[in-house]
Amino acid sequence: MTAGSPAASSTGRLAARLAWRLSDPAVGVWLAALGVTLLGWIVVNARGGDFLTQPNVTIILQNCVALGLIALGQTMVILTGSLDLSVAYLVSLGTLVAAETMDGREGNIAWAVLVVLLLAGAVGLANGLIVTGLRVNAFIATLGTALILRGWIEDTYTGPAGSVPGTFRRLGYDRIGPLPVSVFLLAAVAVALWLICRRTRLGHHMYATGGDEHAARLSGVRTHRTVILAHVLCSLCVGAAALFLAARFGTGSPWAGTEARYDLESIAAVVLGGTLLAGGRGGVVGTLGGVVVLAVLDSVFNQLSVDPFFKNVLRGVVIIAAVAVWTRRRRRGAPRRTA
Amino acid sequence: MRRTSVVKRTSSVKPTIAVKSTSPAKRTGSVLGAVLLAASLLVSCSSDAPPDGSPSAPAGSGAPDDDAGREAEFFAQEEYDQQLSLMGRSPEGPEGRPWEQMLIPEMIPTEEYALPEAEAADIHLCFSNAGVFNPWRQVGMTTMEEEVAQHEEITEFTVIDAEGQDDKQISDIQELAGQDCDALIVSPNTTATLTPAVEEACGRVPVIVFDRGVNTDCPVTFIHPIGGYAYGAAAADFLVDEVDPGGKILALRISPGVDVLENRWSAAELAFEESELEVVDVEFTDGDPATAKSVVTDAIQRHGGIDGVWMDSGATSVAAIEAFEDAGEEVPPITGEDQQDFLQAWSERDLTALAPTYPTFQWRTPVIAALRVLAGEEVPEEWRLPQPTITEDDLESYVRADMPPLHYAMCGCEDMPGYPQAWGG
Amino acid sequence: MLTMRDMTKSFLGNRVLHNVTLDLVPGEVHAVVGENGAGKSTLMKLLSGEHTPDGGRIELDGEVRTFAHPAQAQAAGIGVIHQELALLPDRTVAENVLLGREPTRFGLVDRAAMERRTAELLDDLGAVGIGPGTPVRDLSVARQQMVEVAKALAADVRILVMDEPTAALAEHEVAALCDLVRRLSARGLGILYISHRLREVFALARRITVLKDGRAVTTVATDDTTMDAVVRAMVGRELTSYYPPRAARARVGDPVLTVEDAGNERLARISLSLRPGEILGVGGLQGSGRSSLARALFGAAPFTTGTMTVAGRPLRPRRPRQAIGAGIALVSEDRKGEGLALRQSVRDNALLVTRAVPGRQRPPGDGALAELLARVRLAGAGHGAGREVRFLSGGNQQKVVIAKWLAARPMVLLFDEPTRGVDVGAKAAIHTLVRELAGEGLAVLLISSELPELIGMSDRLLVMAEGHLAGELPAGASEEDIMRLATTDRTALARKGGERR
Amino acid sequence: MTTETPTTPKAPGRPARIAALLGGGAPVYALLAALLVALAVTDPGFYEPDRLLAFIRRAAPLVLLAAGQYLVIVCGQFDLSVGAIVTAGVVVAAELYSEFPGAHWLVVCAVLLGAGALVGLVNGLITTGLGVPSFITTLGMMLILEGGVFFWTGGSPQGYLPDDFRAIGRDDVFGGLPWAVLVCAVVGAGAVALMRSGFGRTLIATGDSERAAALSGVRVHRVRTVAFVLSGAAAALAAVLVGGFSGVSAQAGSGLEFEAITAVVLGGVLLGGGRGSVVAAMAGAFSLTALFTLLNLQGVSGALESTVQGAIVIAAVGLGAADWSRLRRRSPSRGGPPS
Repeated sequence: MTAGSPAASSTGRLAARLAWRLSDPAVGVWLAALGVTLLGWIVVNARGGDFLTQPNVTIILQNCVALGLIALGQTMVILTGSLDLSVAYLVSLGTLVAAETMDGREGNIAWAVLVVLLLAGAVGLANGLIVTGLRVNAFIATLGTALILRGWIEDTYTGPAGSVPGTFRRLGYDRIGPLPVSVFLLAAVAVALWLICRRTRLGHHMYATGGDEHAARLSGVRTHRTVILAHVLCSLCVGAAALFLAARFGTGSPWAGTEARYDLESIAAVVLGGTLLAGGRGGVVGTLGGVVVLAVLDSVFNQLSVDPFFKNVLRGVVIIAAVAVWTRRRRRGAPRRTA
Repeated sequence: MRRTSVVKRTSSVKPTIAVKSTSPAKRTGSVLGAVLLAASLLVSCSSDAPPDGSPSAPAGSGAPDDDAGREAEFFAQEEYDQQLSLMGRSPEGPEGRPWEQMLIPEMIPTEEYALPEAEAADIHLCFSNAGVFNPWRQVGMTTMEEEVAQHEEITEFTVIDAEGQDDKQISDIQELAGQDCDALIVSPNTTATLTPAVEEACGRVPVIVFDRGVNTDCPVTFIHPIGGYAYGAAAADFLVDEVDPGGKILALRISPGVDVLENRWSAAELAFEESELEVVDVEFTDGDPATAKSVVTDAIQRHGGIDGVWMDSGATSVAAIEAFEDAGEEVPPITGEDQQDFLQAWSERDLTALAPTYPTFQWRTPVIAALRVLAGEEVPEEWRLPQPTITEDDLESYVRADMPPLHYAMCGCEDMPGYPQAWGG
Repeated sequence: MLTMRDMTKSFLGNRVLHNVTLDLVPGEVHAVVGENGAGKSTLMKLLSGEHTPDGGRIELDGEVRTFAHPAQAQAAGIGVIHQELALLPDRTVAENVLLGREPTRFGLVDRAAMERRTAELLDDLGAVGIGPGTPVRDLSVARQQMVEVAKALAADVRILVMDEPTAALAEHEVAALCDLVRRLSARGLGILYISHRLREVFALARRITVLKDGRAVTTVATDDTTMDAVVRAMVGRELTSYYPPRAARARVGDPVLTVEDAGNERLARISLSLRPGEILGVGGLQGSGRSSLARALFGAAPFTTGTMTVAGRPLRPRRPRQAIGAGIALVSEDRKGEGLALRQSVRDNALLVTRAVPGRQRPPGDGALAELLARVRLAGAGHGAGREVRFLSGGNQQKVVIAKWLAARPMVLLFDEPTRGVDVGAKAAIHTLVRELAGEGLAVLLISSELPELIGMSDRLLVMAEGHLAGELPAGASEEDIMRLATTDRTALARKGGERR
Repeated sequence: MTTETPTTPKAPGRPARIAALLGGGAPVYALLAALLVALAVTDPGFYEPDRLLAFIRRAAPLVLLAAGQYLVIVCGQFDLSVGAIVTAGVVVAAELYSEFPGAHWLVVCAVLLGAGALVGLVNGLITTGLGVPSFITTLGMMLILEGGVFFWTGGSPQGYLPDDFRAIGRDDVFGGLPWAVLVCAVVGAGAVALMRSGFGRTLIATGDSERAAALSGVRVHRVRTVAFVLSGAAAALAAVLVGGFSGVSAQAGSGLEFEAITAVVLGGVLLGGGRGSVVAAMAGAFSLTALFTLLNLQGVSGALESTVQGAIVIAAVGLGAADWSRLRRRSPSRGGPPS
């Protein structure tokens, strides 16, 4: 998957800086996405199919949105050195609350959006407080909230509920040229988060906290506050994903999140994008790349009608392999070409 | 307007129309009434909960993937009555080929979809599958593939598997609609959520829906067995007959909130209420045998014995039987499903048991229907398949020692060339 | 402007500060001196809000303040330069310097401003050639130190705490820093200057407070005291009588360890030999390669060139396991990080090596273990080896580390700062023990940044600079000799031959 | 010269002692006791020997998984693949019997254990050798196993499990003592012995401080890999019990990985390694099973069960976490300066 061109870092600062940039997985994963697309195009066309048709491109993009939004949120918490396993149930709950609040009426849309985001924010806040305040390991803390949400859902809902008015459904189905409108939602969120990560204090503090909480704290960073905010951001993204899915389903679905395994899939996408699971390194761009890779792979699998069980095998291999490659890069610090 | 039957979301409104859908005329009348009522409901509580004519879910599936999108409390008298009446009817169609039979069909013309001579021998069939996430669907999928193999006029058969994800299946349907399919078969993962996608596809290609329905009448035909009420009632009535009055009944359910399973239970609940039997426990097993076995063991201990076991599906029935054996108890009358392990346990131990089915042979029908549509032959607007129940009398004809434990006997596949290897026999 | 009154602090039942009182006036440089483990750093951590005191109070301009979080202390105008650098290696210099106080424009971080401000701060320090955009991991320790200083100054502080700021700096850098300190105090900053380099202290400070065993022994005006008086106050006894007597018998026998012209990316042209029964001291500034030498001999950061023999047989260990197998032991300078598994019991730590390297030596039974612990003079070795080591004092922890190695019966003992962060009593105990071990014929290599210790313990001295051996000194060499060699500059070393890196 | 120095009190002192105790997982024993009492109250018959044994039999698989998971967690890693191993184990066993109907149950069990160990070995090698975070490695392995086994069997197990194989999970050795209980006891004893042995101690030390262990000559990679192997084998054994207890099922192990981790953490074992006892971990497993049984007897709606579970887990772990984080805050910062 990689071909090494060893140590360029020896030749002076400039070269080192260059290597620093090139060895950035965020670059690699996009190259990988490009490669996969190319590969898919070749294979599919070889089989007499046509890969890069407008509808197909639209579908690939469409499939990026839900996972993309959630993975972006997950990126925020992972960067900060935390984790969120509750996203799957939160997204399900989100779709239900959205659909029930809208209840088929145009007038309720704004209100529903607000309610969903508030709910998501609250859950994120709870996660953050449990992790920082009670000092429960993020893994267990969010697993716990996941269980709690699950109970809430199963106790309250018995199958899809509520209905989404046509105007809002357009978010799920309309497209401009080959671009689904929902992709613009994803793009907007991505840009916002990118700005937060790179251009705000919160962002700097997230990287610092994830990189070395002790050092960050000594430098006067409010590490707890940072972690909490990261969790809130994450949950807000999940809320956005829930709204999108509600628009797509036209109703709320209690298993929208779990059947798609968004909890583990999102983490997979994040690390695929080269973000360090331990935190402190990585970012939005890489995660998007990871999501695109997964989406394109899925599309190729579809075209070649790969056995669904075998798909899982391939997914597993891809994830492990990718992370192994990032780790090697990080150890070597030398630029690599990924195909 | 097939799909406008009443969905009660607010208990204030009760369905007022009792239907004895015998003659088409009466039925249309009733349907008309239903429409009006639905309309009136739309005012009081706008809900696009799906039709209750809507089909059932794969039996034995623990995963909450099965759904027709409605509240559990919901119980539709009309649909209930109709299903029970249908159980008694003898279907039209060729003897011994239940997958081609139909109940109270309302045939519709399909000339508009007929293929020109040139293409008639070169058919591209497409299928958007909800997934193969449980044995029932795997048996079904195999059956459909074998059915396709029997028709050489089908030159291409494209299947896309949604892996139980609504979002993915929506895209899948869009993708297939974009390809050059002659007909599109859809087995929806969720009724409510897939409606828009199916409607979109209807415009491009003749669509055939089976197993679960969608909240639109745009598909050419909708294929499904009689339904969940009939299933649940059959099992309950059996216990009412077999268990002495005052007997303690344990009800084992897969998981809450799966509409079809809710239907089965609500029908059973009704039957038990009218009987002298006492339902001492209603437990959820997540379709996991280990859980089921534990639950049953606990129940036996707590109530000092159980006199009858009602199940909303077959996945855990053998575990339940074993629980009684391991507790050194006589196995009471029990209901299961047409999975081989249960049937074999039943015949070996010669239990008092019953196996209502949600037949997997329905996976053959969509292919047949598609070919008819593309040939311009008429098909029923709603293709109701018979829903046999296995009793002591015909048990032996379904027991197949050579088949895998999780194989569904009601696959109607014994006569197919690939049998039994293709099904793992 | 600042008064710390009766500051008291204990960790897990260990009292490390006893009612320490200290005050500071604007424009003053107030030195806090004391041996390692005297409680200097803890005192500062209370002031910086890293820890909260168990007793006592902090008054700023007469009003009582409590700092629950470093941010609060910084907001109150207290800047700290930490001994162990609190920098994020992956982030750029600018991001580190302004962490927690990034300049923003329209709510967004203004990177240009960041880099500008950082550049200013660095110029102000006379620290040339540090690009604000460089990732910190690319900088040398000395430069990272400078970044740390800049970071502390980034907030407009009124009180600046400098905890061993010159530990890692070369002479000319130290000079620059001293100028800076004077300039800052001239601006009216109050500076708490922590160091054990008395020369700097006397050059800079107006007043000196001496800490010993967590107590403030005395506070005197620099002009009214002498170095010797301060040293006496620090160690509580005359220097000469402080270190155990050297072994009488002359060292004999062939070297148990020899290194010929060895090197790696941190070391160059290392040649030395170590005999049974001798204590070979290694001096030099922090970052001069002392620790790298120990780690290389131990195979933790192996030599990549040159030859090495252990007990006559050629062996250049590539893994600690190899070195241990050959009878080499390393008492690391980072006791908590590298020496001990803090949550494990004394027993488990003491047996770790023998369990991990079965070939070497069978794990001792309870009886033997008890003897061993008594042997290293583990305080309270009597009551059970079941205690988790994190609950022990620094001194006792260090003794456990030594016990761990003695259990494996090594031939060569490498001590890297064995008495850092150790209280005086334990320190003396360790010195005596080391001497004993040498007396029994073990070969000892002793690394220390405490010149008195180095001089007092060593039979022979090597001094390192810039990764080279700058020279060898006989027993009884003076601090000046050592510092001179230690600050040999690059060109001189180059003349000695061998370019580095 | 063995003077007691002022900074060294005789003993750690009460708070420290208590902290240590908490570390030892005192909360879990309290929790377990409380649950058992509650069980006695709700169902007086619960303590009849045969029912108690039945309860232990029921808990046995989770206990085995917890023991295995403990080994991995205590050396600072995760194993998310155990649930998949259980599912795969049951399905593969059935598949083996359909291929070789006459096979002796011991052979089949041996094959399963071998396979489980092999999976663990792969997990270990990828994690230690390639430096892929174990969370990702085992997540990928989970996908691979789930996909692979069903791809192989064409979606569902093809064979039956004969009675002699099922005896271990189902029947009694003699006089009402179930095999499962025996196995559970043996494995428990084995685990305790292992953790008392030199290997066990080095394992914990590795989890506590990898650097210290490595510098003391511990083969860190090897030790961790062994932990993964044992965890895999334990999971396979659990598969034998589950398959025996309830027969062929396509979802025998779903969700067990999280239950196992939860159990271990309930036992006061520190995620990240270095602290906790295997007994406490297994007690955690019993508590979890007791909790399920209790909720069952209480007739808590199946829906709300998970909510209760989540709340209890967070609370219990929060309690246990109270002490170590205080220390963690002061522990030396990760990124020290290169010397």
